[in-house]
Amino acid sequence: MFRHTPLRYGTLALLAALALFKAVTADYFGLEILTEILILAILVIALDMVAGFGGMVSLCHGALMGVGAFAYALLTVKAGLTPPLALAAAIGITGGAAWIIGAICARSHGIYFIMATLAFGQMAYSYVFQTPTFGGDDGLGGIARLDLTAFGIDLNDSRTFALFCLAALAASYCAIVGILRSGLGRSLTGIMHNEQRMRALGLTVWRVKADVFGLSGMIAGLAGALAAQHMMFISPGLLSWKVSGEALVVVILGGLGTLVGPIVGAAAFVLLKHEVSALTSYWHLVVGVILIAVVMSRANGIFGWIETRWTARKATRRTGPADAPLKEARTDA
Amino acid sequence: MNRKTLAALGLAIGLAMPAAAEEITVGLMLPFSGVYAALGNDIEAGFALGLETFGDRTDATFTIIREDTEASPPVALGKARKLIMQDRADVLTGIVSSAVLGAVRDIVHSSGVPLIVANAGNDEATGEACSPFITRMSFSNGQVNRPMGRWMAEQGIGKVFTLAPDYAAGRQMIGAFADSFTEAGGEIVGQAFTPFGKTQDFGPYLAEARASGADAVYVFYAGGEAVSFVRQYDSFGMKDALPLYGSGFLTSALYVDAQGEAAQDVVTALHYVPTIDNPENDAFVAAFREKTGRVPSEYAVHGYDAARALVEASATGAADRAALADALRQVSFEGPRGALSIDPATNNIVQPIYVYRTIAGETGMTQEVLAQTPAEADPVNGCDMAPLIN
Amino acid sequence: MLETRNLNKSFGAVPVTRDVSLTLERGERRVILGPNGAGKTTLFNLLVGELRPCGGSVHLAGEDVTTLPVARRARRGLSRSYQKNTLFDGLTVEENLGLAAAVATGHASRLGGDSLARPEVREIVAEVADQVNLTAHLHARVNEVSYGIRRQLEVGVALATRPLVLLMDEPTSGIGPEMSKGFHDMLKDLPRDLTLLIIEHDMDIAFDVADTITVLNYGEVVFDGLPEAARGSKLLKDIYLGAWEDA
Amino acid sequence: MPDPGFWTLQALNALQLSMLLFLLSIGLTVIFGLMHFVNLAHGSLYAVGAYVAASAAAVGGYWAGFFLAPVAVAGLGILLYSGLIRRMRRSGPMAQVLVTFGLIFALLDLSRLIWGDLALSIELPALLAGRTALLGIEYPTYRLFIIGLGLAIIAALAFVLGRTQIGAMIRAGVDNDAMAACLGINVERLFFIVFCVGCALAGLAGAVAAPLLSVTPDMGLQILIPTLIVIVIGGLGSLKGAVAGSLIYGFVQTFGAVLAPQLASVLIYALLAAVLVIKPVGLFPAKG
Repeated sequence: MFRHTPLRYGTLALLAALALFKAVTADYFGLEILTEILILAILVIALDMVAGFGGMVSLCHGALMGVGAFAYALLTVKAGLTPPLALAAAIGITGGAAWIIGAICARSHGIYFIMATLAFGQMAYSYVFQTPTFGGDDGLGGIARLDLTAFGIDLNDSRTFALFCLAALAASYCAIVGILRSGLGRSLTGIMHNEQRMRALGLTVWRVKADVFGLSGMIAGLAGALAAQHMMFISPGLLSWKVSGEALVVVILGGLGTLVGPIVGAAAFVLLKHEVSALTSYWHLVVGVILIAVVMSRANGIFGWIETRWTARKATRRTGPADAPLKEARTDA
Repeated sequence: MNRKTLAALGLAIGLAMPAAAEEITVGLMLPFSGVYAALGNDIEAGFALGLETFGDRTDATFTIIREDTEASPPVALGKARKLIMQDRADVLTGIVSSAVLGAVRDIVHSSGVPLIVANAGNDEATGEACSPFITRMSFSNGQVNRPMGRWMAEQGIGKVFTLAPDYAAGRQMIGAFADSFTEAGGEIVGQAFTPFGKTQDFGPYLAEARASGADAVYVFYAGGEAVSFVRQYDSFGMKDALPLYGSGFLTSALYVDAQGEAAQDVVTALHYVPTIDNPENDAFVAAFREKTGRVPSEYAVHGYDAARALVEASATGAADRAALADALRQVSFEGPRGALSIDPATNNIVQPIYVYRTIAGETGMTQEVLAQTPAEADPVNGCDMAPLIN
Repeated sequence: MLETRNLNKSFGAVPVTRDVSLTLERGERRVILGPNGAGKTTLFNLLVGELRPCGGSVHLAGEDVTTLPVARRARRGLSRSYQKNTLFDGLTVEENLGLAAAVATGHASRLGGDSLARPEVREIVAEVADQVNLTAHLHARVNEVSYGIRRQLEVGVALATRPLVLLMDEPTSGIGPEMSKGFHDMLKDLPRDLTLLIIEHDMDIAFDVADTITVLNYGEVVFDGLPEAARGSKLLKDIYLGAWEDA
Repeated sequence: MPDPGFWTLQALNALQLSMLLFLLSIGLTVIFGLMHFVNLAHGSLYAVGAYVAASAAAVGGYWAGFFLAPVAVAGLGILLYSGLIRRMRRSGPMAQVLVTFGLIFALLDLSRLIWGDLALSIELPALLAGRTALLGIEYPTYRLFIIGLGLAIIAALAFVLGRTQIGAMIRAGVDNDAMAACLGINVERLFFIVFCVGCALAGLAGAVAAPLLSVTPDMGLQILIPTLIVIVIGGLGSLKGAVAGSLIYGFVQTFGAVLAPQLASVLIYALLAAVLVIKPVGLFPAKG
């Protein structure tokens, strides 16, 4: 089960403070990047919920996000639904699709699970790409953002929209912590540790997997609907396996099964990509080398590394006298 | 920040400034990584050469901000917003992929920043989704393929099988050809659309084309797919029985070296080939060769002419977004492709189309121009264009 | 309570279970004896549904469960422990028991609240911990406790589902004789209405705990009867003790 | 409907595609069987093979590329193995997958830096150019060469795996590497050899594909997913699985394109999903 440690609380507080600070002070492009990070963060914590706590390493979460984005876009642009209704429907549709994928893939494990989810993701991608009503390769534009003017909130302002995404991330995070701490979440952890035993205890394992996968899909759908509103444009590229692969990289780069780590990973990944691609068109090379270096360090991602260091320091504090850098670290948290 | 205020702000600053020694910020949006990187590089080289060649015709100076759009519409849209909102670009240019053009269309239109399209050819951009701020200096999908339908029918070709990648551009290119070909009395005996970006082996489709009973095959492919397609078509020995025609991107100067002998005798139509015989083109080809060591492709000429259009527009004294947009719509000149002008009804370029045969030359493959079809404006395609202001 | 009729299973051409028919009454404690490779664990796997029989049927509380999957049989009251520890290693002893109790009480797949905090779950955990002498170790992580404690927990997890029938696969395997004695007492103290089917290697425990004895050899039931009868049986000596002494 | 020649032609096309995929998937699947990790960079190695072949062919003709590419890619494999993979042996499969994911990025841009963004190609030698009459149709000789090469390598691998000592070691290692180590097999050396041979085959596949397709920076990414589909449908770790998976992919893709063009791109994924639902570990996995 997921546990909050002082370090995790501290990091969350720090991240929230940074995000708020940026949301208030950043210029236009800074806000765009912040929003991109926040939406990616929602997707990757949804992925961490299934991969890090249920062992379901999914390679279709990008596609699920795409389903959410397309559902929102089609329902508002083509079906003329009001944005709040479309948002709810998009989350529901994505959750339903994810539940079905989870139910079908529940029997597969390891690389087979990865490939099975990939297959469904690619099926969705090919279908959307080929279907003219979905805009095909050209995508769909003219997507409206949620209208919250009744509450005095104008989401067409990028600062407000960034704050809205921050709130959505916070809500998603709380929802995931809630799910992981529920009976369902407990059983999921049990399945990850020992699926055979959970079954022998009388648990309908596939149902639990499908339910959690569906819930994760709902959050991915939310990320998709937000992405559609952020760009006000969507294209099938959103569903491609590369997006799913990147999401997985971000989760592992940040720290699988830490929930806080993937958020750190999302920030690191987006910033790195933007900074490097501004300098060179060979940014893949730089990102690739950094990824290899992080993994070679044998830590559980960036946050896993921090946690290991932190625990080691706490251990030294217990045995020896506290030194100066430790105090600094304590004030950080 | 509110976009309208921003646009108004830009306008106000533009009006307040004196006409001389203008500084114009240009956002150059091209793919420098991803599948279209080679195209992006060629357009950039052409654009740089264009500014260098014609830059002294205007007093204005140009600051270029280069952004990598990859082949990804969301990335490109993000970059376009940055250029417009943060860098306050006066004019945007570039755009290789039609999907990218579709993605940035709304923001360009609503913010009133002129965009000179230097490649993307989707018909809607100068059709139902046209905008007074979007001027296309490259081509439209229909424009390049339409004349070929008539020309092939005139050559006495009766039955044609078509092939193209299954995405919007592929369908538009083939659609335009098929319409004009059938109108001129030809018959389309079969069509196949191959999964875009996923098809590497065209064998199955080639067998289908052969079995269709056609007299000729008409295709649209570009980039790596074009290389594979032409080589595989040749390897099956189909050229003797079933001559290969197509949209000229198939045997673009950029790829014809990789196709080699396999491209021999393929007849295609395009708005530019390096062997067009006119003084502007001779000068352009010589200058481009000197700079890059390569023969310029149609992509390079898009960049070159986009730069020239920008220079000509600013030479009229236009320096702010609205004035530049207006001036760009009235650009016309004799370039490497012949006489160019902008159709005021759609903002699409009006240019001649060249039917050419790829043949072996002294230093690799070269192009023999067979016919030059007269320049004609595209149908309006539902474009409801705002009239010119001045 | 638990009954099999002519159960058959073979892996490829090798028959591992041959025409096994057993009947356990409610509250009966039966021990299965047999040399290595006699098909004891296979029989367990057939009973709980981890393997499908090639022929024959399994009945639980009068109902044919032959085609039911593992989880549904478990929910009908059939629970098992494994010869090789099959626990949730990264979790605490309490969480291990709690997961099982949560399944039994129907809180395992609900959103809304921690299943382990439910009073009925906590009650079962406390009760089972007491039954298997783990109350002192509740907050220890499984991978930090001794092997003997893990063996106790192995049975505890199976018990925490509140089964009607409990199958135990060599519960004392791998632990020393002195601990084995304590284990033996623990088994004897289990509620009398719980039906037990135990695979056991230790003859002393077997004869002490068992109401009835079944001896398997080459997948076949070669003896079925009271411990006293088994003790004196020449057949058992030949097959089982012979093999025992050989090994 | 078209004449029988049409179907012969399509069957040969399918077979040719299958053989190309086989060359790639056999290395990947045996590496997985032995070392339990999926080398996602396998496709990138194939692209490097194609580029090396194109460069070598430009200087020394087709055969120079054909023989040099496997050697060069095996060399790259040695570098990767000793520099990265071996050090990751104890970090678990996920970490290894990630390292190879990073390698995809790095190799993609490295090949762009070295060879540029433009598509390259290879001219065929006279021996393999042109067409051969076969079963009543004319078929490109080079494609027949690919089919022949693929069949030859299947036969060679079947012999090595089934009849030689090293093959027995590999099978033992795939079955249970701990057990193999107990039997006195030097598992580390076995991994190294298999990894290098897998890389060499990927390089060979690149060299063979180069004249057929165009050599572009993203060709490695394009082939990766089909290769993964092949090994997962076939079942990981077995020669039989790789052969079956390749054939299924080749035939479904080819005949799907002809018979159900609208479904062509969805078909293979649907098949993969169906296989995994019915047999969650593929058709012929190495382990029961």
